[in-house]
Amino acid sequence: MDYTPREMMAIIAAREIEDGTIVFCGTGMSMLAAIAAKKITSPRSVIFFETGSIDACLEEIPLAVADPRVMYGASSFSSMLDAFAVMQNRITGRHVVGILGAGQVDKFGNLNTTCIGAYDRPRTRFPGSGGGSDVSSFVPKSVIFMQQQKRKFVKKLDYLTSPGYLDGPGSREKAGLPSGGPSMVITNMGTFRFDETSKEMYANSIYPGVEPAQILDAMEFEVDFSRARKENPPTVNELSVLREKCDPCRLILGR
Amino acid sequence: MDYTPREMMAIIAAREIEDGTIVFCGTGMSMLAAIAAKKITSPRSVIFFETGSIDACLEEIPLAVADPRVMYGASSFSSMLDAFAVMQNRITGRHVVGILGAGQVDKFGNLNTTCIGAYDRPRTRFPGSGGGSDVSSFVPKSVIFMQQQKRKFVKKLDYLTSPGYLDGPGSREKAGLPSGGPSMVITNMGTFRFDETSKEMYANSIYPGVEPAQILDAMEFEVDFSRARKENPPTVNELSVLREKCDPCRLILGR
Amino acid sequence: MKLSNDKTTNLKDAVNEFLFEGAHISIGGFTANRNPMAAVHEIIRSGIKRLHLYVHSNGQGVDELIGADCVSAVEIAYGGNGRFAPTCVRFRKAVEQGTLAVEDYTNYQMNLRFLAGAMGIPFLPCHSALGTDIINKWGFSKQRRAGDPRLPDEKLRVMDNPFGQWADSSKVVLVPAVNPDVTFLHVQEADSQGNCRIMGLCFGDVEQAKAAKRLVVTCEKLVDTNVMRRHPEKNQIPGIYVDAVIQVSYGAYPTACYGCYDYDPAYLNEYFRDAKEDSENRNNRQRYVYGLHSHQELLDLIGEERLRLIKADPETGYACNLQRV
Amino acid sequence: MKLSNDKTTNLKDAVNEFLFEGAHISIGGFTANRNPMAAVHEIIRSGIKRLHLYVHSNGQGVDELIGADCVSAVEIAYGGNGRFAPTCVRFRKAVEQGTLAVEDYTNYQMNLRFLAGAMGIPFLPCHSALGTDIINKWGFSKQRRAGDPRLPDEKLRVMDNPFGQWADSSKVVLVPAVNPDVTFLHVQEADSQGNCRIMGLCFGDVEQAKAAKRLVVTCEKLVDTNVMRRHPEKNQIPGIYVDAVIQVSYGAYPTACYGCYDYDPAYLNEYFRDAKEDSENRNNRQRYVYGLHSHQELLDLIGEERLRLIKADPETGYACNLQRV
Repeated sequence: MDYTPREMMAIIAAREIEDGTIVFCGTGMSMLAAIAAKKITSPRSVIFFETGSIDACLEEIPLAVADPRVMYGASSFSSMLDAFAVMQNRITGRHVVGILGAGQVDKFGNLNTTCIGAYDRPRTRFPGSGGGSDVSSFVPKSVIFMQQQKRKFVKKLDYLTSPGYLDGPGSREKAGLPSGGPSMVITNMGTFRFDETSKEMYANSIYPGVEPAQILDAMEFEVDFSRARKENPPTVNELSVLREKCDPCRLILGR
Repeated sequence: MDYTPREMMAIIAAREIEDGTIVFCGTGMSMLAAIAAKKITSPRSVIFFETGSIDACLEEIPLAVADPRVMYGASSFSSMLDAFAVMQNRITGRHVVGILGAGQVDKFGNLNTTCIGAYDRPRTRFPGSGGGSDVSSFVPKSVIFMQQQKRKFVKKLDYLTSPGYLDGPGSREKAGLPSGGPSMVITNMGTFRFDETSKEMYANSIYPGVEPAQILDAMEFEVDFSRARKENPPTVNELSVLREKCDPCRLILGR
Repeated sequence: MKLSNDKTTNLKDAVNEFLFEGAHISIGGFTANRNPMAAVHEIIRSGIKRLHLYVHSNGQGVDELIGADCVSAVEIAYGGNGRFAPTCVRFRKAVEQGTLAVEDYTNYQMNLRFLAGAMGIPFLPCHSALGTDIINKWGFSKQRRAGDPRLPDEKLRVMDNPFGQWADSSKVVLVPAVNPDVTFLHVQEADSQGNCRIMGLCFGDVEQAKAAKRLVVTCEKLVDTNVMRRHPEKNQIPGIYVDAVIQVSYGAYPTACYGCYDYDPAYLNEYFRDAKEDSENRNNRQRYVYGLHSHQELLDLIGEERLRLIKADPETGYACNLQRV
Repeated sequence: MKLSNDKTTNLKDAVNEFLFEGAHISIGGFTANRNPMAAVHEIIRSGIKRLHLYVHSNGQGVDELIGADCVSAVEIAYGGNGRFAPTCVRFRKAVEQGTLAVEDYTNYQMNLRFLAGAMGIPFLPCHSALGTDIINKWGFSKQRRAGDPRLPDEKLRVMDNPFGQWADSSKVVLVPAVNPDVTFLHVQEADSQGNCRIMGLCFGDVEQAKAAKRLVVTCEKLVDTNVMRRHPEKNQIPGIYVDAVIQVSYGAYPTACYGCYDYDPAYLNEYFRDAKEDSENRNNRQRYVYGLHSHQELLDLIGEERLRLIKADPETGYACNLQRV
C-alpha cells in the first residue's frame, strides 16, 4: 500500500506514544500524531492542549490549538495556566509526552523555533516558543517532528528555544530542569533517538528506499548509524484509520 | 428609640463605608455591618467574601463566609485565590475596605486573632488569621470591631496576627506593606481613630450615656480624648432597616 | 493521579488503599460547607492516626478529626466554624493542652501553598502578613524541620523584590509548596473517570486536588461521562488528577452541599455543645461515628425528617427559612 | 476598574477614553479564536501608534495591529496563527526589518506575567526555559530598561530554590509582572455592570483582564444582570475589573467565537496571501479597516452569506464541515 512521508511520520509518532499517557500537542503534524495514537495504538491516552482543553472529541481536525474544534466533548476546560501546570506538576507531569516541531534541532535535541540569524535582527523570524519550551522544560519525554534538511539539523542553533539535553549528560539537572528529554526525532527519511549515556542523537531507523548517505547529506552534524534498522511501514489498518478517521479532508496530511 | 450596643456598632460601621467601595467582611458583626451599609448608606458598595462570592443577594444572613447563603444571586464566583487577589491587586485593592474583629488590639491598631499566652502552648487559642491578616496587609482602609475590655485593648499583643500601623509611622512601608491601615475601631462604648502623624489610637466618639473614664477603665493603654465627640445614635430609619431588612431573625444582633 | 476509565470504589477501600499512619493530608470544603464528612468519619473509623493536616479554613471536618485524636500536627489559617464555633472547640483544647502541634498561616498563604504544589513549583510570593508574628513565630522549629524531610527547612521567607520596586512592591513573603500525600474532597457530581463538577463556590478544593499525590473524591451523584462532557467548563477538576471516586449521598452532611442540602444546625450545635466536655465529645463520636459502619447508617440515624428540613431550595441552593439557632 | 451600574459605551469613545499614544496594552483571544477584532480595527482607525503589546499567542489581532504600524514593541510567546499562518507574516516582516522590537517568553511565562499583575505581586516563579536563550537573550537591553520606568530592570531572573531542594526543585525562573495600561477582550455575554461570561475556553483572558489598569470589553450580547446572576459560576470576570462594555455583534470576526460563529477561513487566507506583499497588505487594510467606519460596515461588506457559512452549530460550538482550505 502506498503512503506519503507525512503519513509515515504520523504513524511512527503514534507508535511512540504508550497507552495511558497524557499527550501534549501543538498544531499540524503533532496534533495529527496524537489523534492517530489515540485512535490506533493508545485508546486510553488523553490528548491535551496548552489552551486548556482535555480529552476532546476532535471530530474535525483543529487548525490551531485554540480552534473551537478542540472544545467539543472535552472532559474539562481550564485556563492556559492550569494547562501548563498539568505538565509542571511533578505528579501529573511525569505522565505527559510532548510532540513538537521546530525550525532547527541540534545533536542534543535542543530546538530552535525562534529565529535564524542574530536575535535582535534575524534573517528569518519563526513564531517563537509558544508552549514548546515549557513542555520541553517540564516533561520526561518528547517526540520531535523535523524535515530532514541540512539547515535544520545544525551544529549550533541560532537560538535555543526549547531544551533537549542542553550540553549533554547532567546539563538539564545542572540548569534546574527535571530529568528526561526528547525520546525520538522523526523526519521524512528516518528516525533518531538519543544515546542513554552521551545523550547524543543517533540514527534509529531508516525508511524503506532511503540510504544512510541521503540522511547524512541532509544534516550538518554526524550521527551514528550502527543501531539503525529499517523502519516498518504503516500497516493497512494504521493507514486506513489515519486517512479515514483522523484527517479525512487531508488538512494536515496534504494532497 | 431604644437600641442595643450591637445595633449601634453595626450602624456606625455602616456609616464608615463610603458608597462605591468593595467591602471585605467576615462572619458575624462584620457581615452585618456590610449588609447594613449596602442597604442604608452605600447602595453601590459591593460586598465580597474571601470564599470568592461577589455582590450576593444575602436574602438570609449567612452564618459563615462559606454559608451557601453567600452564593445566591452573586455577580460572580471565584476561587479563594482570586478573592484574595482582588485585594492584593494594586488597582482593585485600593477600593476595598475590610471589616474585622479580634481578640486583642494595640494602640497602633494591630490585631491578635491567634492566641493568648505563649504561641507554642497558649492559655487561650483563637481561630487564627483566616483572611484577616491578608486583608490588613493588602488594603488601604479597615474598620475594627472590638468589645471594650481591658484584656482586649492591650499594651502588647500576645501575637500580632494582622498588621495595623505596626510600630507606628513608616513601619508598614518598612515591612513591605502598602500604606494605609485601620481607620476606625468600634466598640460597645465608643469609637477610636488613628492620628495621622503618630498613627496612635485616639478616642473619636463616645456613645450616649458613657463616660470617658469608663472607656479608659476598659483599656490597658491611654488614649487622647480631646477630639472625642458624642456619637450620633442610630436614626429611626437606620434601625428599622437594620432590624427588618438585614437581620430580622436577630441571628447576629442577638435578643 | 491515575488514568483509568473506572475509578469507582467504596470509602473503606479507598481509605485503606491511600491513607496511612502519619500521612500528610488535606480535606476540602470551608467551615460548615462541603467538607468531605463521609470520608472524615471513615478515616476516624479506620483508626489511622498521627495525620499531618494542611487546611485553610475547613471547619467541621478538621475539628472532628482532631477530636478523634487522628491528627498530630496541623498547618492552618482558621480553626473556626463560622457562627457554629467561633473557635473550633477540640482544635482549641488540643492546642491549649499541647497535644496538637500547630503552625499558623494566613488563608491566602495556605491557598497559595496548595497552588504552588499544584503548579509544581517550590514556593509562591505574596504580601500577606509582612511585619507580623505569622512571619516571626514558627510552629515547627528549625531543628524539627531539618530532621523531617516532609517539612520545608523554613516556615517561609521574606525576600526583597528582586526586580527593584517593580509592581510597586519592595518585599515579598515566599510560602513553600504543599503536596499532601492524600486529599479528600466532596463534590456534587463526578464521572467514573474522575472528572469532577463542583456547584457553587469551589473554595480551595481545586488547588488542594491538584497539589495532592493521591486524590479521593466522594460525590453526591455519579454521572455518565458523556453527560459531563456536554459542559466541560463546569468540570473544574479533570479526571487525570483523581485516584478514586466514591458515590456517597449526603457525603458532606452535616455540612452543606450547595444545590443539594444545607448544613444541619441541629447536628452542628449539638456537636459544639458536646465538644466542650471530653466525655460528651467521646459520646458524641460514639453516637455518630464509631457506633456506625457507614455514612448511610448516619443518615438513617438522623432520619428523613431532619434531612427534609435541610433540603436545598432549587433556586437559592440552600434551605430557605431553616431554623438555624 | 470602575464601580458603576452602567458601563456601556461605544468602541470609538472607549478607545479614545482609555487608549493613548505609547500605551502598554494586551488583547485577548488565542490565534484564530476570540480576538477582540472589532476593537483591534477601531484601534487601527484611531491612529494611535507606538503601542507596546503584551501577548501570549494572540494571532490575528496582533498581526493586524503590527501590519498597521500601531506597535513599536511586543513581548510575546508565539507569533503565529495556527495553520492560517505558521508565522504571522507582518509580525515576521517587522522583526526581520528591524521596525518592531521583540522580546520572547514562553507561553506559560507570559500567562504567569499576567497572573502576577492580576495578583498584585512583582513576579511569579516557574521552571520554564531554564538553560535556554529565552533566559539569555533579551529583546530590551539593560540600558533601555534602566531608562524606561515602564519596563522591569531585568527580563527575568534565575534563582536557586530558597527552600533547598523542597518540592524537588533546585532552581526557578522569576518572571516579572505585567500590568497593561489597557486590555481589550471580546466575550460572548456581559451585563451593563461589566460582569463577563466567556463560553468555551478562556485562554489567558481572565488574567489579562485582572492585570490591566483599564479593561475594555466587547460582547456579542448584552444580558440583564439578573439573568447573569442566576449562574454566577459562569461569570469568569467580575464587573469590578471592567471599565467599559460595548455590545458588538460578531466582535471577534474574522476569528471564532465559540458557540456563536467559527473563524472565517476566506478572510484569514486572503489576509495571509495579501500580507506577504506590502502593497497588497495596505490594500487589504484599506478594504477591511480604513475604508470602513465601524465593525457593522465590515459585516455588511462580508455579507450574510459568508456569515451564514460560519454560524456555529449549537451542539459542537463550531461550523461543522466548514470549507477550511
